[in-house]
Amino acid sequence: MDLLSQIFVEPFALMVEMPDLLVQTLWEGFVSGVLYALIALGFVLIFKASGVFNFAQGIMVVFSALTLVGFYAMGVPAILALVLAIGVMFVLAWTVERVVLRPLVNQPDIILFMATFGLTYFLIGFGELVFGGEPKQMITDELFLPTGATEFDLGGGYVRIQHLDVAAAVIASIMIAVLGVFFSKTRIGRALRAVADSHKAALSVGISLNQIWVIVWFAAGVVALVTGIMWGARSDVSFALQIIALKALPVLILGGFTSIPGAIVGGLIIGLGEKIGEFYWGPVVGGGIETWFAYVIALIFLLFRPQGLFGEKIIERV
Amino acid sequence: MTALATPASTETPAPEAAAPILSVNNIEVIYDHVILVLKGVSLTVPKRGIVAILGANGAGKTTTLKAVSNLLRAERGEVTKGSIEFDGNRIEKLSPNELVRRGCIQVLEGRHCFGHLTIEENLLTGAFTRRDGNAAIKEDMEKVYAYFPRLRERKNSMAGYTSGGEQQMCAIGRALMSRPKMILLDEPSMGLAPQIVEEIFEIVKDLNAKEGVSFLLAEQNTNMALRYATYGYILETGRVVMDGDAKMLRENEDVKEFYLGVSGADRKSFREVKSYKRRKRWLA
Amino acid sequence: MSADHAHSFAAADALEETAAPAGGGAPAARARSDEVLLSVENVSLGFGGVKALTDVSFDIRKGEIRAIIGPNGAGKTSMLNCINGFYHPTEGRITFKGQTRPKMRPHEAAAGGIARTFQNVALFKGMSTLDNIMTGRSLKMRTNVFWQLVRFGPATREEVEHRRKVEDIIDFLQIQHIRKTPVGKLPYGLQKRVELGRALAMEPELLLLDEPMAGMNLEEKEDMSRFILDVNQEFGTTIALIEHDMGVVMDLSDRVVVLEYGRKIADGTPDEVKANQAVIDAYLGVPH
Amino acid sequence: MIYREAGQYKTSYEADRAVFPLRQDRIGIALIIVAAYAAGVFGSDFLLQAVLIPFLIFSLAAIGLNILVGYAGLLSLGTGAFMGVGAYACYKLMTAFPEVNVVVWILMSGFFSAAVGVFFGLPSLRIKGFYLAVATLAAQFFLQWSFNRIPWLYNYNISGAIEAPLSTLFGVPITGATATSEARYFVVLTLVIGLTWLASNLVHGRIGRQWMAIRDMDIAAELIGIRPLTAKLMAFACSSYFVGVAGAMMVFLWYGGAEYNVFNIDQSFFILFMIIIGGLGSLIGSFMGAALIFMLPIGLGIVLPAITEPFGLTVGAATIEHLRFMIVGALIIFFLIVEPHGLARLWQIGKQKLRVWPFPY
Amino acid sequence: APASAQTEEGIYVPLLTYRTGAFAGSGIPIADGMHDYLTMLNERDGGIGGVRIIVEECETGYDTKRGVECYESVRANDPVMVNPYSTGITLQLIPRAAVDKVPVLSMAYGLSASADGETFPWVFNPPVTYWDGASVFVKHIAEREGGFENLAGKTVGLLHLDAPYGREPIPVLEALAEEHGFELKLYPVAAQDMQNQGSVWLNIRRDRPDYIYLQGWGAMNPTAVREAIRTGFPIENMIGVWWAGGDEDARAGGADAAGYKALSFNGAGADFPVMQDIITHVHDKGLSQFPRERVGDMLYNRGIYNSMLIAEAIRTAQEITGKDVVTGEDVRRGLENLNVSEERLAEMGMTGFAAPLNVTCENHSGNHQVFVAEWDGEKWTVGQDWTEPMTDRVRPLILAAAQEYASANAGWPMRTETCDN
Ligand SMILES: Nc1ncnc2c1ncn2[C@@H]1O[C@H](COP(=O)(O)OP(=O)(O)OP(=O)(O)O)[C@@H](O)[C@H]1O
Ligand SMILES: Nc1ncnc2c1ncn2[C@@H]1O[C@H](COP(=O)(O)OP(=O)(O)OP(=O)(O)O)[C@@H](O)[C@H]1O
Ligand SMILES: [Mg+2]
Ligand SMILES: [Mg+2]
Repeated sequence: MDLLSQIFVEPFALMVEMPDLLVQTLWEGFVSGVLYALIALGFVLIFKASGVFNFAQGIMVVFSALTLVGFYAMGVPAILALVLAIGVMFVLAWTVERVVLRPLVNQPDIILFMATFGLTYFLIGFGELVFGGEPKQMITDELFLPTGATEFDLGGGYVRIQHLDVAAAVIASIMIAVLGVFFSKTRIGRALRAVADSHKAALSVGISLNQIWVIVWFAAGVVALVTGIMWGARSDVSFALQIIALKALPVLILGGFTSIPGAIVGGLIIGLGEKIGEFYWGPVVGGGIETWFAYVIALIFLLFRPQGLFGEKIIERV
Repeated sequence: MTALATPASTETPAPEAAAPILSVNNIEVIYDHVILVLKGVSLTVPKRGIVAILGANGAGKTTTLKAVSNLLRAERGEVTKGSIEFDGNRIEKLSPNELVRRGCIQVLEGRHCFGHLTIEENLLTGAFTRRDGNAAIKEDMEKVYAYFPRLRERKNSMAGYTSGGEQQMCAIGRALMSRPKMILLDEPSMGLAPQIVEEIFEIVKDLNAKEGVSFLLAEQNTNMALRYATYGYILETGRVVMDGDAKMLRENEDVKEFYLGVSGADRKSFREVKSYKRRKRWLA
Repeated sequence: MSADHAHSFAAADALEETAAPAGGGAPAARARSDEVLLSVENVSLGFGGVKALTDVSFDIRKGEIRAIIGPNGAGKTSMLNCINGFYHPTEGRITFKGQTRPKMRPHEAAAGGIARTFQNVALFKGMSTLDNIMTGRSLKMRTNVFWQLVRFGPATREEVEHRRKVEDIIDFLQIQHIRKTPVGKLPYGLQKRVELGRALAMEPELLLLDEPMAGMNLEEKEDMSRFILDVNQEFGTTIALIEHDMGVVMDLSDRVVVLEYGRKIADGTPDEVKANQAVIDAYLGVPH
Repeated sequence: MIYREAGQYKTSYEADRAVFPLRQDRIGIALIIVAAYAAGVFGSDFLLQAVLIPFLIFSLAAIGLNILVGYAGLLSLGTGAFMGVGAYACYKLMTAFPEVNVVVWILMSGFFSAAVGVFFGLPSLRIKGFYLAVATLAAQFFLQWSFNRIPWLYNYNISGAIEAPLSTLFGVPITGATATSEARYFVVLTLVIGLTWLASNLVHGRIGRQWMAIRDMDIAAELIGIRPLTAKLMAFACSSYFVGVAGAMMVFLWYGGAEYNVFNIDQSFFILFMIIIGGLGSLIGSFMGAALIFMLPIGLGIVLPAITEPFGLTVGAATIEHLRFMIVGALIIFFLIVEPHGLARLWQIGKQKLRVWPFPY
Repeated sequence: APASAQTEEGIYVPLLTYRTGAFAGSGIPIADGMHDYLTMLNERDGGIGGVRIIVEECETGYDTKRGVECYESVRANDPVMVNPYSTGITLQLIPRAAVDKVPVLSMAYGLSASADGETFPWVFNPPVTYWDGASVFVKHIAEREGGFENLAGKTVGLLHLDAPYGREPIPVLEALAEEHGFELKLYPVAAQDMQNQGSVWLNIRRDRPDYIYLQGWGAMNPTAVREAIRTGFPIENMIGVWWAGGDEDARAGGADAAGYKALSFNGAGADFPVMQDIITHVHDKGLSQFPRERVGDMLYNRGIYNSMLIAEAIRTAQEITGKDVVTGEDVRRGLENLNVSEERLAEMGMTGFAAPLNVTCENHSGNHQVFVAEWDGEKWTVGQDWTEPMTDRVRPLILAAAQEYASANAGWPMRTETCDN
């Protein structure tokens, strides 16, 4: 009985009692949702374009952020450091295409997945060799990112909104919108989907895989940089940050690996669901359910739509 | 190579210039570093020519076409010997993309449409390398729809769901969208209704005559192929065993027996075929 | 229905009608009866907006070779898919051996004795020819997991016994030399042959063949025809055949159904169908 | 022509279906097994404890995962957690019934992970490919959370860890702190050989063929009469069994104890990479992959300083580590490019070359 | 493991460290501190008792599997002790220590119960255990509230890594909560959510605890400090265990983090003679990988403290046995007779850097004192308010836990080692 009340009554009572916390929870859920969407976007881009599940996205987040901070630490002005970091991401994309993807064209997905694992290892070693393993501070102020918070009263409590979070949500949304338009409305976007379907056929119609891959990995690199800045500003830039890439997995699965809108909607559902679940129902089992709760949400959705919410339909035909 | 395989270009009545658009010289292809598949194949396609490669299953027709279009690398095969020239330039090192840009496109055997793209989007990907603006592309698309009305009906369906024949049309239409100078057609008639087969060959003839597109086609439907082609090569286990004018081939006894079937009154019914194998004379 | 005099066509494409006399050697030992093995009644199938089949009815008698022809996209493959439970008709019903099972799963159809080959070769690409054909025997293999694990006694005996059957099929189809080759590397024509072998290994009562001769040259088509006839005659297997090569269809089949845009437009012996104006318009084209 | 098969005719189907039809292969395997046992007698402690025991255990886990991914084509990222189920099940059994021999419990514990595996495999009927990974990821995170949060599983130990109590086989301690590496090595080796034999029987028989059929083309498999759900669940069960036993062996015969985070997602990836590098759908590949992924870093850790030292370069441990990461990463990519189908295929091609040697093909 | 490690005569001291991976941020300063102090002894004194110390690092990446691997590789060279630097690895090594005759020094981490020398003769966790730490935390808040009696009705949160390490203080805090009538709330943070603590902090906002005890590690700590500031939790009421007291942890909060507190048992800053020696003998000779300007960081100094214990144990072992080159068994005795008095601290140039320490056969952690350091926005300020843990509460818990450990592990060997003190 007690358990039932804990599950079915108390959470809702709490929502009504403390609306400020509800609003705060929703806001936090929204912000993390947007940030999850951002990570997922990096995956989606690459998956769409090459069918590669990019294990290295997490380390790319760290690597790009470290590059940015590293250049700044070398005395380069912040904005120039940002430009240089973007340049480094381009070089990375180009190298990956040359060294990893090109020789592995037309191989099964899982092989390419494995190759990105090799890439992860390499980047960890390389990143630590160049930048050292210590955590670094994100140059938040120097990049003109707002700090501080606004508070407003609500139902006897208050809701606190971080300016950084607002900025993160805005920047992430812009990023997602721009990339979404670019990849759905342009010739490249169509080619991208073609490549994801079949490398071989794409080659045969003269789609330049090389060029597409560089573009897409570069875009994913820029997304990683933005992700790195945002998450780095919330804690710090360290190699631990690569773990957050795991956060993208349920989002991807829920939204569908190939869909940019899917990444957004999936991110929001997971972000909100996870925060609400942890906050209101987590205490039932002693908290800390966030780690698997997202997967359970995703799994339930999948049982109804095996290709995720917006994923491409699985074609079954003989 | 046997004596029958003579250099083709000299004998071929080239419609225009003598310079061939494609010439393959003595190439050897190895898969997986160990499986030798082509053992010295040479062939020539004259400008504005239609050349057919004939041969049994596994003879290496597809491999030859892929060697030209440079798609072998994606299957862990490589051209280890010989040279390939397209339009006067060596092309073994070019990427498939560059080759399409230069006007040589392949229609893969077994359709290979982009399953998750609609038919129309599939056609548009064919125009990927083109830079001449949307209007021209649109115009060509209309042309493809005119060739294959069935595609227009299904243009908003995902290609993965369409029937085998529809996919075949889509693959051919897609290649046409790149405005090629030369098309490598691999088994275009496979899985198509007889009417459509005829239509496809009419299209080939049409494009060849009106737009000067050259064709290299690998085809099992020998009858059809030799009717439309100007020249033919016969491949057996990775070697050219015979080549010659289409007309000449059509009349060759062995070709008749093994590829064409005897037409007319002497034709045997499929019911009566007995299980016997006569050695092909060119293998002797 | 008279299959005793076969009609000859010059070739698939030419469709020249000749007055060639029927060759001798018509199969006499052919088991044929009027017993209906499978009947399709008013079947319709739709996918969202697309109607793949509309109100199609026909039947297949025990022991006959039944051809299904029609233009591309007419719904032939979809028809086969309905028969073996891969698609479920939106309307109408299919009765096999007197049983109607509306939501039958494909593996149940297989267990009931329906085997098939596919238009786009659907072999198990990573496995050898032998293993591919052996999978066709899964339904017939019975030893439990324990014996499978220790691979002694009954498991070995069973495996060898089935292996013998499979070797017979391999001999029959003359693919001994590619026994151990991974099928992914085989040329298209041989793949089709292996696929036929796999279907035969199931010892089906009804064999559905979806364009078994696409992409083959004459010689190979002849081989394939012979296999099909042998299967039909020696094992008494009923066959439903989709094929675009009219020569083959007209020579081999006992009766032909013609589909167009998902509707049945003709049904009858090859002669009848060939003479049917609707069929000529829709599919055969004007005979030259 | 070193690798000559001519003259070895197979006169019966029994002989032909043998796992190693060639005499050279059979001799080779026998030699390897003899050498493996000899290593237990002559090998140093370091070799046994830090190299061979873990290598064998990971090979077993890799075989288990290979059944699922390589043979049945079902992607799983939950290997770590399933190993954990085996380990915790074994721990509970062993502490609840200490009188039963631990080897029995190790073998039994696999059934628990098999059951859990089947449960999490249920969605596989509907969900495919990378999407299926979610079900296994849910398993991974949920189980890992349980190992951490359900104190009953670790007998309410304050440390939150499970420890292997002392137990013996034929009077020789094989678990617990006093067990020598030799004793544990022999147990591990014997178990791994036995289980590999079973796995090999399984994948070479009817069930294995059904899995491969499902993997290569599930629709066609169903159309020839294979029940997808049964075959897939069977794959989950068998795979999880091997993985679970490997997990139990890892804790009881190698580590001697473990915390929940030993069974984290990194462990899952680690095993997955072994089978990809080794060769999907190949038992020998599982061993090769385990060897490469597990031993490469160890080897480099020994080799790198030896290379740098003579040049008077005193490179710090950290730098060596970074280089090691870079080299391992680069080598993985290199191997994939050389042969995407894994070391097992490379091995086959090598044999093929030997067969036709001295001719190129 | 370089085979050359034993070619010259010396005392082999392997250090299991991590300079890579998710926890490198905390691992690097500690590794450098440990390394630099021992190097300094080699450079300044030619080692200990005239014998050089052979220092070898093995990278664990804070991963238990690789830690065990490291242990195996260093064990072949007869180490005099191991420093696992991870609770997970320590737990793996505890049963093996007695068998392999390699003492385990888990300085202020590992298994709290291993402070019981009777049950764990080969394991040492000086100078304090987590349980001691938690009791100091309670003492500290009681002091701030004006006495234990004022704790009644207060709410105390434990924000911890959701792992055995993070859960360590729970038994002590629960016992004290019951005794003093405050409410204990738990806030677990899973390892993969270390940098994603949003929901935990929502819970904290809901429950409004008066104090938070932070038992985190690695990237969890800076994130917690930032989140506290973000949610407006009074930062001065958050007190970290010593592993949550790194400079980077607090610096993440910027100026707003001023007032954040953490327990410590070693001094911060470079104003100790011993630090000057390290700068002269190690940094000036280019033998350190640690940035010169960061010498004095809390965790770097803690590494030094750890190495001081190593060195003192070896020195004590040499004294007891009269040998120069000592073995693992000797060093075990050295550890058991460790007595770092005020005079000895002065000799070592560590006056004020650490409190005196006395390890005994029964008590392997030594009940050293701890103080509460405070971040002033730039650096840790160190008062001299050394506090005794509540030994009377903690000790019985430790003994009980040790008993339980031994009984859970059937066949746990009884102590056979003799006691020297
Ligand atoms: N990827 C590959 N790896 C190894 N061998 C291959 C590969 N692709 C084709 N082969 C082999 O090369 C030979 C020639 O194959 P190819 O596909 O070129 O024949 P084809 O003449 O096109 O036959 P079909 O008429 O059946 O299409 C065959 O024996 C085939 O087994
Ligand atoms: N799963 C599906 N979803 C949507 N449309 C489908 C599906 N299956 C078949 N169709 C449509 O139904 C129609 C009939 O297809 P079917 O494959 O049966 O044709 P077919 O007669 O076999 O043609 P072909 O001779 O070209 O193989 C086609 O237009 C196809 O696009
Ligand atoms: Mg071909
Ligand atoms: Mg069809």
